Amino acid sequence: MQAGVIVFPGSNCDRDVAVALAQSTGRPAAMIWHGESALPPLDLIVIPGGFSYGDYLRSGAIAAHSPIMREVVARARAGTAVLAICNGFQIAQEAGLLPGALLRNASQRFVCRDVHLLVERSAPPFTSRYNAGTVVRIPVAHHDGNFYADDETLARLEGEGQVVFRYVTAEGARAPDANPNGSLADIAGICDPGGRILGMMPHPERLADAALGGTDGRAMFDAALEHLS
Amino acid sequence: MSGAAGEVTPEVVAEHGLTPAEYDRVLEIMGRAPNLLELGIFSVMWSEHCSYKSSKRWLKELPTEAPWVIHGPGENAGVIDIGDGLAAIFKMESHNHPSFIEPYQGAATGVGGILRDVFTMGARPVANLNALRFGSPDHPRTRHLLRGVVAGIGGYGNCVGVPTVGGEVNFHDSYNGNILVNAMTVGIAPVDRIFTARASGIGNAVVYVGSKTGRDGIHGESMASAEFSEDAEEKRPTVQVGDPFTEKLLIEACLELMATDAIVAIQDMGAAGLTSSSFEMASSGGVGIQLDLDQVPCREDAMTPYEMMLSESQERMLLILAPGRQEKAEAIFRKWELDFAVIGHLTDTGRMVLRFGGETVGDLPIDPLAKASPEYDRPWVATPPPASVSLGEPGVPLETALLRLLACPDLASRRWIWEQYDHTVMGDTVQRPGGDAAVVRIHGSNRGLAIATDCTPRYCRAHPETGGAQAVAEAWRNLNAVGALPRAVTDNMNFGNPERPEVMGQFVGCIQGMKAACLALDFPVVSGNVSLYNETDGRAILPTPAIGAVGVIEDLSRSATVALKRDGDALLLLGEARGHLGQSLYLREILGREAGPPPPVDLQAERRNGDFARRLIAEQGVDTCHDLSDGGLLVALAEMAMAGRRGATVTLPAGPGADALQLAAASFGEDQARYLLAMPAALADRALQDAAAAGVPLQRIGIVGGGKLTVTDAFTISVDALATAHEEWLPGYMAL
Amino acid sequence: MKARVHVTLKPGVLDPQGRAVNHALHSLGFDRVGDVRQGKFFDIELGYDDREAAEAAVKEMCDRLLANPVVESYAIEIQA
Amino acid sequence: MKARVHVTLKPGVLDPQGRAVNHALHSLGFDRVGDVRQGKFFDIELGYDDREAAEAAVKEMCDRLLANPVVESYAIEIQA
Ligand SMILES: Nc1ncnc2c1ncn2[C@@H]1O[C@H](COP(=O)(O)OP(=O)(O)O)[C@@H](O)[C@H]1O
Ligand SMILES: [Mg+2]
Repeated sequence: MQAGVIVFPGSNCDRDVAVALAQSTGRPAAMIWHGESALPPLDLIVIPGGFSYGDYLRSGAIAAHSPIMREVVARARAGTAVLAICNGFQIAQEAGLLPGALLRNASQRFVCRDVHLLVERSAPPFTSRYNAGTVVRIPVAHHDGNFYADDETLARLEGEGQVVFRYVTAEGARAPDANPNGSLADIAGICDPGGRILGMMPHPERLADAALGGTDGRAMFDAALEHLS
Repeated sequence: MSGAAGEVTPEVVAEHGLTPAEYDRVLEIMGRAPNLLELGIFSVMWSEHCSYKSSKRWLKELPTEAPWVIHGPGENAGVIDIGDGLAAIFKMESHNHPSFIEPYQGAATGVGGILRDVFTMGARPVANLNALRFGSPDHPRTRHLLRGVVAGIGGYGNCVGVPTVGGEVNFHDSYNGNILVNAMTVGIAPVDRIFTARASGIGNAVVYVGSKTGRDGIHGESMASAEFSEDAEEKRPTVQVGDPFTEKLLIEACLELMATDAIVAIQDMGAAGLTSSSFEMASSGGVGIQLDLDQVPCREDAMTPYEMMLSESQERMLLILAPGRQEKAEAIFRKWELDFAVIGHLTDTGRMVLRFGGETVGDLPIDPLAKASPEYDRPWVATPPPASVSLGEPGVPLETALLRLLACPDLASRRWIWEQYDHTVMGDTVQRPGGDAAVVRIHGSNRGLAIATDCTPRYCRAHPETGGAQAVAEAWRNLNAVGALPRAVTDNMNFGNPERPEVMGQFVGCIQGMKAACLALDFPVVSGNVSLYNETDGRAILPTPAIGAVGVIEDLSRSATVALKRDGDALLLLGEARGHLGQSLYLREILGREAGPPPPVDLQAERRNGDFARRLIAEQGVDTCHDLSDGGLLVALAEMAMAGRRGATVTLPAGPGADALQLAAASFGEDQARYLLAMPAALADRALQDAAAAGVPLQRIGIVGGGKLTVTDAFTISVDALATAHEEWLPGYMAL
Repeated sequence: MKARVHVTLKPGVLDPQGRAVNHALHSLGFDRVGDVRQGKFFDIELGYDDREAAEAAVKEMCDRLLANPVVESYAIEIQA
Repeated sequence: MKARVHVTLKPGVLDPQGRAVNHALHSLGFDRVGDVRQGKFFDIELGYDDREAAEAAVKEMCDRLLANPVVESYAIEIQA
């Protein structure tokens, strides 16, 4: 599987996700500068976390207009899998790849901590290695992760099984304390109707190595390798 | 000479903070009266901040050498060899006053500044820490300052993508009018690609990169009124706004250029911006420099040479490029959407010549100005030794005391703070905040750096020499406690007005103590920073020599954390229990007194016990360790229990028939050179034997297990109840 | 020519910043404060002579960049 | 009664957001865009009948909370 990681000015999880991808796929990801106007052949496009353009204006808004994003959108529409993490999720929404918006955290504060996620959808290419209903532990680190969608969109996401992850307690219960940012319906990650574009606020690449205290995130990269090769 | 209007009168000289004697020296060096621009340059170069004129004489006493030290003080940051062809580059710096005025931006730009000191030497920053001191929690400004400082540190560090992995926070009313914000950055570079400010190569281009120059930080007081119009106040923001996004681009662009052979020398523009950076580069390289100020990228219209030379705008660097490398360098900075301008060249005149609008507007000799800055041997008086303290009755049961200590402002959990810092970005944070030292993996290896900051200001006030030694010793201990070999320190000396002999005496005492500890522990000082005049209405802060320490872990699978891990592990106390309560938190929080001498620091015992603890971890596989500091034995044990969500049963190391006060002293005494370790019984037996053979005080005091903490013959309390007390205070305080 | 553009969250979208400001004002004792909404605005200098052309350009800027149509609405004022 | 409060960075203070917006607009082809400054505004509902009392209260809110006097300035409009 060949993965590509898009690098924007201000991305800062590009290297982290490349390390996790290389660990699972055994080969280096292509690092693609935002100013490029063409993409090499890729099986997976990752839009990484960070602070593209400093999060100025709105998180993800300026990066969504980068030249490369036109190509990313075209590839995604043509079926290439896209994993959009944290700032990548914000960019994907601004670029119209995923619905909803990510507002300022309800606490108004940046939040960096491990959260527990209920896997709502176990499916290729990203979450097939989790059983639906299991709880995984993955870190978040963001200021704007408060998921919002209007009622109609929310109903569609729920109805079509597009909610992939929800914030829960370690025991799997929905609870205000388990939701780090005020997201509607405790939503932590969603996908497009086809399931090949996944956006999530938590960072699976940050717990994909036992030396860092956990490997729950690794299963997503392993699954991608299995399904996208 | 024109272009720098305004007359240099005695008032103007005074407004620039130069004494009459210093001004005489200026006249001597110049051989004529300086114009306003030149005077401004002298004033910033000879400011306390840039010249260290009050502290230099004493800083020289600190040990700075060891075989593993590559660059000690004098460079932008200290550099040590950490093996495998790599160097760790680190420094700590204060942004106290700006953070008091505007906590968010003050703290944010403090982080930005220290990051630049580190990557300017070729390192990729890998960790940030922060040592913070606030006023009393009851003071009306404390909440606002704490909220703003933490948000600012996070706002900057999170955006640049460097994990903020540790630090320390104290509250004390002596900081009500002078908070301390000390930021530390650690970076890693290949040993053969370390960059310095040493300019060389006559004719080489002087290049300005980064953000544009605005009228930031040109302070009202040090400014000649003659030169400015009515709306001077409006035009001249004294608070600088940080732009972490530009900093991130600057890091990437500089590191990309550093991988080529284009850079001869590089220097960040810190305090006193273009002035100090250009002087430092020319002076350390023994060359002259000519700057064409028309080429300086400006953010605003009609900026004067005075403003350009004195601006403290952030996110700017100065480079000397090798011949023929300009195009390559420019392409890199353009790619990262940063300004790039050739603003001058090196000369062989030994002078700094400033050109603007076709005229020479300033002409100063470099060496006399940079090297002959004033140096004062300020009068000082030693702090009188503290009276011993006689303690009455303990007053409250041990259990109540423990709960109160765990929830007191100086010991309560800092989770509310570090959760606002991205501490896991870069994918190498092995030990997150909350332990003794943060541990960051050296990327792509199984080795790590351990990093901690420490200082106990109340000890420093009671007895500066002991306090200075204790700060170094505690930092050293925190590194040992995770299994790291401590290597070197950086310091941030925060004191009051050095013109007062008592304050100067505190400074001298702390330095003496630090010196003794650094020597005894093979722990040289490789960089540092001094912040003086931290006082309001004649009342100084507690003397606060903050220590930032770095150590190396050779094998991350052989390191320790504070969390209790297995039921049945033996609990071993390493070091002697004397029950010293003078200056302890128990005395302050429970008995309501800040009194007595601080715990004595026995450097031989520190060394022996620390080496023993480290070997248990690195050689015998012990994986659970915590050093004892504020709050003593029971606080440390409670912290281990909370971290591991696991209980223990212990017997206090007090003799039989101990009275209530002796039990409190055994529980909460702050004797130094101590560690609490947990390990399986077989390892414990062996450790006890080895210790006995080596004459190291080590005793078994209990066993791990269950969900409760039991102190034999005293009390039992659930770990959850401890955790609730410990976790609730700060969020509760900040919610108000 | 100059434009001032106000961008606000649409009615119905919870405004956590506005809510936090409301709370903070109440805890400072401003108890006659009702609903608070926070928004942002942009002052944009424009090299147009024609007011309508300017307005059309700014509208396009809003649609493409300055506002997120999913959650925000905007209002444009052109100043001579 | 309602108040609208505009808070802006003082002139001369670096406005990284405004700069970023300016760049982004240029790269979208809006090349007649000059300087851009970004600010924030608050719409505050007020339980006052008296305009002057309302204005005084809002001024106090600005001084104490809404604006940071070190780097920001503010302007108040009271709407009936
Ligand atoms: N300002 C801060 N930022 C991040 N972490 C902090 C801060 N202050 C304290 N911590 C973390 O909280 C823990 C406890 O701090 P402290 O009590 O000072 O430790 P110690 O007693 O071991 O020196 C440490 O892991 C420290 O790194
Ligand atoms: Mg410790």
